[in-house]
Amino acid sequence: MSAWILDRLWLIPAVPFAASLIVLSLPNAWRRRAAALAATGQVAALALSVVAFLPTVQTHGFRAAQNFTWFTFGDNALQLGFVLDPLAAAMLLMISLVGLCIFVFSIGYMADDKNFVRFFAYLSFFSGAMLGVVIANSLLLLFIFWELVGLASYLLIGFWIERPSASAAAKKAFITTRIGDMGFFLGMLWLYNRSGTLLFYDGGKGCLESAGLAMLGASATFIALLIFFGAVGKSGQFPLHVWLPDAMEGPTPVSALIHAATMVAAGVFLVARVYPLFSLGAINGVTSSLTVVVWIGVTTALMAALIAIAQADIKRILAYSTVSQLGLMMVSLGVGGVAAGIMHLIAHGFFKALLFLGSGSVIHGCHGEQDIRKMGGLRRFMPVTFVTYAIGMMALSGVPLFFSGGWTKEEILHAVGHWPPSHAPYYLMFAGVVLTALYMTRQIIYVFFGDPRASVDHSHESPRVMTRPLIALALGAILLSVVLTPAWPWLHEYLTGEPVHFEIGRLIQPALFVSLVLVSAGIGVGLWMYRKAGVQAGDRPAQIDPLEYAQPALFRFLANKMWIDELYYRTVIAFSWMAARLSDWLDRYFWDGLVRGFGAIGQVFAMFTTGVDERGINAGVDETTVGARGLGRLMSAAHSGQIQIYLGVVAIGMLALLLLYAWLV
Amino acid sequence: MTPTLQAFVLVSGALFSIGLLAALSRRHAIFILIGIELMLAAANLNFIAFWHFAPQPHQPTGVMFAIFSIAISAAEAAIGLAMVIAVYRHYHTTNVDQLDQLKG
Amino acid sequence: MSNAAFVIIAIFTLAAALAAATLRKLMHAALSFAVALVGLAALFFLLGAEFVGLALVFIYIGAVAVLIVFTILLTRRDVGKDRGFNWAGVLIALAVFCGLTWSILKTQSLSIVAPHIRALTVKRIGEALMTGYVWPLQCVGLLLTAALIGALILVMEEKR
Amino acid sequence: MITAIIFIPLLGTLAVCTWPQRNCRVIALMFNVISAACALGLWRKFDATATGMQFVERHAWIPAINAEYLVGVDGLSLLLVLLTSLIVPFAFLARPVPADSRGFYATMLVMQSALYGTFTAQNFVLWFLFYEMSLIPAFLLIKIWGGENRDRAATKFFLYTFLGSVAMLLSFLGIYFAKGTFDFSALASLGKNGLLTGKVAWLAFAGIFIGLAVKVPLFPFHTWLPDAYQTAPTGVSMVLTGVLSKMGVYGFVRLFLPLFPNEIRIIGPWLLALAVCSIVFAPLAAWAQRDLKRMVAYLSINHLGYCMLSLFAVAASPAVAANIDTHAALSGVFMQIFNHGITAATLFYFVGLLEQRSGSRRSIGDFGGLMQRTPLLCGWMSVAMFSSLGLPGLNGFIGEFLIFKASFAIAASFTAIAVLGLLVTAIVFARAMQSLFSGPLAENCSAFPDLLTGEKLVVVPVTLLMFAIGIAPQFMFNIFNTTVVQMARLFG
Repeated sequence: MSAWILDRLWLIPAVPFAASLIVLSLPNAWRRRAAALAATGQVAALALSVVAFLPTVQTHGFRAAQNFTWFTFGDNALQLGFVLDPLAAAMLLMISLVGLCIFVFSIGYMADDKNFVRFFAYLSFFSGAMLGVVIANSLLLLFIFWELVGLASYLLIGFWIERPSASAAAKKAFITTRIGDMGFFLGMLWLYNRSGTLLFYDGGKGCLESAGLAMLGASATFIALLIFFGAVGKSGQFPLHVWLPDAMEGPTPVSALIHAATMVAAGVFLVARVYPLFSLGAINGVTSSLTVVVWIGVTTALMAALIAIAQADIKRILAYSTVSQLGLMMVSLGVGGVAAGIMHLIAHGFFKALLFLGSGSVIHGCHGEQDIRKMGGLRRFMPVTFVTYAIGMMALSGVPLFFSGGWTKEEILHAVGHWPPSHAPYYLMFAGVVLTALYMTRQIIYVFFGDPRASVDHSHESPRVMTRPLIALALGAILLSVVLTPAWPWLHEYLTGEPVHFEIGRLIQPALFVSLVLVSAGIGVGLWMYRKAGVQAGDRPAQIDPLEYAQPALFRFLANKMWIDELYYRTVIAFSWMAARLSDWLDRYFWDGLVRGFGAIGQVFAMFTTGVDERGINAGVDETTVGARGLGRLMSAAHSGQIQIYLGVVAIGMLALLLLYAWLV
Repeated sequence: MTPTLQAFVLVSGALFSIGLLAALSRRHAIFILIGIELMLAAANLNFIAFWHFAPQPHQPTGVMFAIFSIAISAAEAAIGLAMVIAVYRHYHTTNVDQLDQLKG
Repeated sequence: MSNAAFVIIAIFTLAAALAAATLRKLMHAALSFAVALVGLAALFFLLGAEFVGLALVFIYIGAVAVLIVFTILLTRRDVGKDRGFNWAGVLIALAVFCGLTWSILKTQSLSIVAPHIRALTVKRIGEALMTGYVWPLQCVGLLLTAALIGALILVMEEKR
Repeated sequence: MITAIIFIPLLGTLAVCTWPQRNCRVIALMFNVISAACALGLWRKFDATATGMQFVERHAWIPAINAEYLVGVDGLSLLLVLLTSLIVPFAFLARPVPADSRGFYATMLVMQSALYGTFTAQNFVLWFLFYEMSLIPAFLLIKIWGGENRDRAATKFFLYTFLGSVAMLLSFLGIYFAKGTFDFSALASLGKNGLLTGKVAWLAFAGIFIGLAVKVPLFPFHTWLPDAYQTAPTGVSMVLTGVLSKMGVYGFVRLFLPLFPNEIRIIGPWLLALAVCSIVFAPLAAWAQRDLKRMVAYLSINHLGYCMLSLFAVAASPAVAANIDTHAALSGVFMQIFNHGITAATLFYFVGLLEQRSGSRRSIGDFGGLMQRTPLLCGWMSVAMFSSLGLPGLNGFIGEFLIFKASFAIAASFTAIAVLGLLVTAIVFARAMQSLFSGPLAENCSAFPDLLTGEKLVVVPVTLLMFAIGIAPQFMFNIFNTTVVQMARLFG
């Protein structure tokens, strides 16, 4: 069994791709068949992932690569390949499992959409590409799938194509991530030129193995940073995070699958995959590239968490929360906690998908309303959604012991606390944890507690096809805490391939208590601040947020996303647009003007002979032709129709050649 | 004392320039034809002169060229003069200044 | 071949050519053109290309010049009008003349004296024409025929 | 065999001229298919492992100046012959059909014949003959069947390319007088030790460079192109961008680089700068266009700029270039010219379809929300757009990857700037897709028919080819790998 899958790793992405192709060619009316086919593809991918997972569990530090030649150019072969190792297997499992839940949820959520079939085709396509990213054994193959993932994201964000805002968001996402991808592209080329191969693992010759790494030398830092730039774009890290909140224009299942659980995590995965490049030449686990990763992560995590506090759109809050969590994962990778980062990635995949699907269920129940200030009291109408949402919220906030997020967050804090260069990230992460708990509390109070407000008239619980995936994901979020607990460090060992010794001291050391205190502080402050949210309190009107009431300037700053979009619009975008106009202008007037200038020289000569002709002896005969001799026309003046002028020009040309010859000899 | 090749080429150049003068500055179509014939004649003179001065002229190439050139220029003259007549019939002029139908 | 003969013939030819190019009356110019060709033929004789010289006399003076005269007569009504020079053309011609003369004088390799050559008999020319140059000869024949027919068609009166 | 390929379209011209007006498209297509079949036969018999020219036909032509009728193909020539066979019939199927279509098809066939000749001739005189022979039909096609401003655009096109050709011809005459041969392979082997010296070398260099740079076109000799492509009828634009512009790149590979290695080495950075300017400024200008055809035209400049970048990089610093980089550069360029040929032609085809549906309007603002009305048209058109912006999995990526790989290894700083071109191209297409396909359905588009069956028959095979090259490109590389290895030795 395990040998069978190792030779056929390509099947894992190929199955959803094939499903996507077939679904795309189905007529629009075959809704159920399309959904069934897409879901079958996903189930098959899940089954294959499970099969692929087994051998990695049996052997410690298992790694199998299957390489093949894509093409030969000249007499050089370009090799691609697939790899199966614990990192890939764990990601495969997470993606196909979460993906399946979301597929099922979409059947209910998109039931009324007229482009239902196309939606599933895109979704399958995405799934295939994402699975491909995970098992690629070549940076080039990873890049290929990476771009396809970006394409799927573009198509799905702009899925409601008749909405101008959706297509604008799709364009923004595509271009912003492509900015990052250009860095990735250059990094990849650089790596290829230095190491001569793009295969990660190739029996000791791959670029992540010692022989390949040895060839990199000092350029490794730059290569790593360029590749990290790609991850920054895809994972919505500062300063390329601006596309991710806008991407919420897509249908909610898309947000759950792509912009929460899987694609945005690809950046984190990428850094983890090429981690040897980052840590090459590390002193005490610190390299300059990793330091950059840490600080970008810290900035992103804090900034996004702050912005999330002041958002009103239920999905945008989750989007900024995603950005913030991805920042946290980056920090973790940067300080050396690769396993912790990946564990958080997997846990985050479950609970963030859960939260997004929950928000989808809420939106579905409120007939498309997304403004949390207009909801309220939904726990009575949508009990299942409420319970699962609360589980997701607690997992995200990092409530310890029973929720997956608690353990992974604690692990990350533990790793950050031991970072040699500085303790600043450690304390800044404290603020991040508090803020996360705070904005999630705010959201849940606004949505589920208090009295029903504007849009909650005919709210109802969603159909079972939507609630079942919620329950499944909620169970996942809880059950995962079993494998994530440091008391049983199996997953940690599995991911790193090294035995981890559990010390009981871990459980009683400050970090755990600190995180417990922080989470309770966050939730407590939230409960206190927003206890009267959405209702009138004192002289504060109901629709004004308590924070807005207390700190209007700060709130406006945060609600407008720190004006980063506006800043980009006024600087980068305005500048590029100006450059575009300038290029066009130069082309039309400057370069073309030069050409016309050369034309004019010919014209002047023609005018000269004409002038001599006319003013010379017999102006009388020529007057008839003067009128017709269009002086203003660009080149046509040379075409006077007068053979003698033609002859004269030939003679002058001859003379010029003669002079040239004389000059040369 | 015999003339050098240079002298012949100089004469040929002068003849060519005179032909050019006729072709460029006179307005009557027949003058243009005469000018062109003169230029061709200058070229023929060159062929012959270079043939004559070339070392060991085994093949009479220059002469052959001149013969063909004369034949072709005769054909050209016939056609040219026929065109002059045809144009004269049509436009009642042989003044090339007035013949600018091809003006761009 | 003596210098004196060459100088006399050259001056004679060039003067006649100049007259052909500048004389006001077209008929005079045509006659001067014929005279210039006679001079040219003499130059060919001087160069030992008697056959070509004779051909020139026959073809040009016997045919082309006569054709020109006929054409002048046929387009008689138009000849009387006053026509001037195009001075731009004169300038260009002068410039070309200067350029040619200068570059010829500058080229050292032209100052050579003729080697002794074998006389070029008509027999040799005939042999060459019928062997190595038979294809061009045929082509020229075809060309002349075509020119003949073309000229005829061009000058034929259009039937109304 | 090659002679047959060259002359069948000319026979087609005769046939089209004599047949009645109604059937001329069918007749023209028939001759196209015959010559394409011959080209495919050529491909089948082509020995991919043999070095040097194959199917050589050599006849004396003008012995006095060493001009022979010498045709033959190697991988590069075969690739371009195949491209021509593909694009020209495709262009015949483009709409709208001009009024006097008999003359149109006849002229197109002459152009096709000239293109085959250009890509197979191995002697300069013959090559130049065909090169010029393609210019005049192109001029006529723009001048007679073009749209708005056609006189101006045609004159500009003609003067530009013609002056370039004159410069090139003069340079070649200079080379001939110095070396006494017009044969490509002979010249190439002479070039290694410096063909000419001193001023003459630079004059010849400049002449040939300008002649080819105008054809490609390379910044700043490109201003004829937007006008010409914009004005020309769709089918002509397709051939112009798909095949004619390849003549320039072909000339660079075949003539320029082998002949002037020393000169290129000296002014290499300047040439690279020109290529980078092509790559960066052209898509920026495309971004500012509203006319779709003009937009695609500017992107053509950008795509061929990539070819120039890697060619100049390899030629400018052969000492730095490793063997693998030279191979990557040449393979990348070959892939890129083929891919750009089919992709840009397809894009023009689609613009033509839009133009036909909207009554010859093609400003970007004239359309909107097409996805709701014509999903198939939009879907297939986006495939072409994505291919053009270099999305992996489609054909455009492979050439660009190899080109950038090689250029980055040799001229890293130039290439780093050139990457901006990739980015701006993406912006241009994203913007176009946004305003054409999405948003509310524009009123004047509400009656557009979706892809018709005849159109599908054109679009689907070409798109499948794009996918095939994008996913399993080995069959393309097989055509020219040996040629690449052989050419790389010239640079080594």
